[in-house]
Amino acid sequence: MSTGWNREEMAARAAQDIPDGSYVNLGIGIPELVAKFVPEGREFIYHTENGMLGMGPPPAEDERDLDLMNAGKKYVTAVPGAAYFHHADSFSMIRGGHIDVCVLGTMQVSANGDIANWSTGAPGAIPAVGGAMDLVQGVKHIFVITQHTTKTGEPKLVEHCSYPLTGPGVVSRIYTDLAVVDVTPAGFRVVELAPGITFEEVESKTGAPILPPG
Amino acid sequence: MSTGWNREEMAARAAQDIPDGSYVNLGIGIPELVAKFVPEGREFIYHTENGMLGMGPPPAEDERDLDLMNAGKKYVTAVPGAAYFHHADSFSMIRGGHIDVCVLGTMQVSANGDIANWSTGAPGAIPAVGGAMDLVQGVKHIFVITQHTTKTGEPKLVEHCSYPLTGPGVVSRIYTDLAVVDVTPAGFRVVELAPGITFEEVESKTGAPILPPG
Amino acid sequence: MIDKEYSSVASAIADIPDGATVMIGGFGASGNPIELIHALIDQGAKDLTVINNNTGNGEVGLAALIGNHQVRKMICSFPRSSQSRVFPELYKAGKIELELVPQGTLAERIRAAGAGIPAFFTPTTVGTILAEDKETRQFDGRTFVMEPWLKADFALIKCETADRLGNLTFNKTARNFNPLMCMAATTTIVQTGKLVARGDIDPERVITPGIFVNRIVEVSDPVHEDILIAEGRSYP
Amino acid sequence: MIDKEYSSVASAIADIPDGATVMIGGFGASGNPIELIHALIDQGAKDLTVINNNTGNGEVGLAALIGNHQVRKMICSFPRSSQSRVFPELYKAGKIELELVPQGTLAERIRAAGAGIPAFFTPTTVGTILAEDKETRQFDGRTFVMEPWLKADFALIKCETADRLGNLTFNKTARNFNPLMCMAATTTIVQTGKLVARGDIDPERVITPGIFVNRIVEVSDPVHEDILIAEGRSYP
Repeated sequence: MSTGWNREEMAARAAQDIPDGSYVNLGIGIPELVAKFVPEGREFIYHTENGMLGMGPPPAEDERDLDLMNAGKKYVTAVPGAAYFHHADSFSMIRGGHIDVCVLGTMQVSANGDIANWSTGAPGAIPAVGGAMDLVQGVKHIFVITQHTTKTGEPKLVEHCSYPLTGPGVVSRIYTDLAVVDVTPAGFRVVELAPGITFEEVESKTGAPILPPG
Repeated sequence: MSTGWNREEMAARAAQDIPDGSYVNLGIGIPELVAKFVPEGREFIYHTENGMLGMGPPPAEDERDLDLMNAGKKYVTAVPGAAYFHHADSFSMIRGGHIDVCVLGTMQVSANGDIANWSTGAPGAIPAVGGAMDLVQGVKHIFVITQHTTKTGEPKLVEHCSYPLTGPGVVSRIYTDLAVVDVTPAGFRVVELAPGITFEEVESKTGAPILPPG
Repeated sequence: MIDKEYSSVASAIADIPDGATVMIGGFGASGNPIELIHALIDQGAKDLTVINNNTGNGEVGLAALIGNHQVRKMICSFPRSSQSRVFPELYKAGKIELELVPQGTLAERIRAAGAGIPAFFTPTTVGTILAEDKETRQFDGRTFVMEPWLKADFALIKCETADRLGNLTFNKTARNFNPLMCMAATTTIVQTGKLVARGDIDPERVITPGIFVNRIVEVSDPVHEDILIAEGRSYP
Repeated sequence: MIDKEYSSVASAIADIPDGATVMIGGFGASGNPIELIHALIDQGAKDLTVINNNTGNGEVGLAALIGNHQVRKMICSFPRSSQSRVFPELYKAGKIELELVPQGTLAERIRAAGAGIPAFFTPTTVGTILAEDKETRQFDGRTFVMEPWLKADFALIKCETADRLGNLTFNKTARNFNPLMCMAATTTIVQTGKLVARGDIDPERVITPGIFVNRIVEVSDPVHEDILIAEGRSYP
């Protein structure tokens, strides 16, 4: 039976790949955990779409500032050296290529880096996109953290996304419970296997051709 | 011999037509004098392109702040309630139609409101436009203050501008030493004659058909 | 003398007509002009087009305005909320329209309206179904979509401090869309926690210069959406 | 730890190569990074394209850089100055190129570069000779011209206060083009009157967030163009 990485380990593994001094935007869910695993000696500055650089951890409940929230609508704090700005300036940072790394969750990623993480396209579903399409087109490096398969065992790394795209050809690296996978001109390539995981297992759970490490 | 209005009187006459509470941008030269003749009970807020609302009069020489200049590169002061901003915000105010009145000098104005005040078009002249083209396209009401004729007696109110345009069809009212003239769908129309000036004199010194008052 | 003060939220919003397009500041529960919105519920204008990043939370503020059937169409980036069923139910029943705009494009379209820019190009939505009806164009070998400005008749804004000229400051992330919407509406109506004298705001600290503001009303102890929701409140 | 500090103006601008496009902040005599410009004169990079609203005054700062034959092309709105003959003489001799851009379009093109907007539409220049080669288009029955973004390899910036993360504040109208140019250059180099610790600038008071700044050098007693000119100074 495989062991692989749990949510924290996936986040910690992703954090290893973010250089010191990076400006980072973290999506909701597992990506948020990256902030807990900043490697020794490095510092990341967190951007939140609703108008802040230098976002800090959540406050104690009795120390909340009701006017200090993040893009996930959770209460947060500000680190020394933070800055506030309006939404147009905030998305200028995103669209203008000033944010170094964005870590996102996803529903599907394709072998050419397409990402689908905003809509199932199901009839009757209420579409809601937020800042996802701005982020994937604007940020320099798009990292994805996701379980390798859905709860029902369907691959999330696929040949072509069946869900509506958030953006085409934008993802550079994927962190799953089983492996670190790069999107390369030749398609998916495993960079690193989680402890106890074989390449064959990763290959069998991936919905597209995938190259072994090395 | 005609008497007409002098520079101060032209500026004072223009000031009469600016409503209380207007946001006003004043061009270099005679237009600057408008600020000396704000009618009793009214207040104008002055905008300067280089990033300030609430520009005040020039300071005493020994009270200059070297970082507080206007668009004409002269030292100015700030009134209570002033605000500083960068150039993109400043020209958003202009281009976005937020400035109520701009008073400009000119070389020529045509009967359909074209203005030419940035270049003689002479070969070898160094072109320099500054913010003139932004102002004439963006500000709600473009007023012009000018001598009715050039120093050599050529009309400045003309059928068609011979100099390169700053903007087409933008001027609404003209204050000269001889008269106040509106640009109407039917062409120039005298609104008011300066003391001692006859309509016939204005007509003879205007390079296009001009309608009498009334 | 310039004085943009209004004595009550009711008088400040009294002339918003049926069918108006209204921008409402705020993001999530912060920076929302709840008192102005509730005054608009009391006033009763109908068939509104409302521009806000979301569709409100709980049964107060924007969610209550929608729930009161005053909104014909929402223009927003994220109409879902874990805290409100008001919009989803009306939407599924076909009783409210939705124009979905990505958050950064929404912000930039509003800024463009304020800045006199009728259209601009952005990479956002390229290659997605949200770009299907949009004009695209190549610049420097990359594809971009053209987006138009987004104007409004009125903007309802919340700020922290205002002076009588309409100079505004905001508190932390309650700034969000508020300064942009001030620029983009014909009539900008601001509720301020504190109304101060002219000159009491440092000119370097002004976020929204008064030129973008038409009416100011002091609401000195504004409610907060999250508190109202925690208390189980609804409006009216 | 993030620390963008450089120990000298010379080291901060050392790698600007021949042929680089360089934005230089300032308007008239205020907000000009004179010490950085003089360091660039000492460094000697040639064939530069320089973006500034003007072409400098007297024989110091930008005028001196131009006079030292380091600038191949100027992109600016107003290349005349009552206080300098340097640019006009070179221009009339055919030794320097000029791209004339209206001031508001210049500001917006720089902002567009920083904001990832490759082009936008503006009414400025419509119906004039400056629009002759430009694409035009109707929106809402009015004609607009399309303008492209304007990027640079380097920006030379002057600010009042900076912290080690690169958060900046400016003094009064010395702000002008500086915050926009910070956004639009690959490498933004800032001279600051005061370098303070992280956290010493109020987050509400930050004009340029550190994300737009790469290098900071403290120049604690900066010269002012008008003073240098009054003293009859020239550089080098």
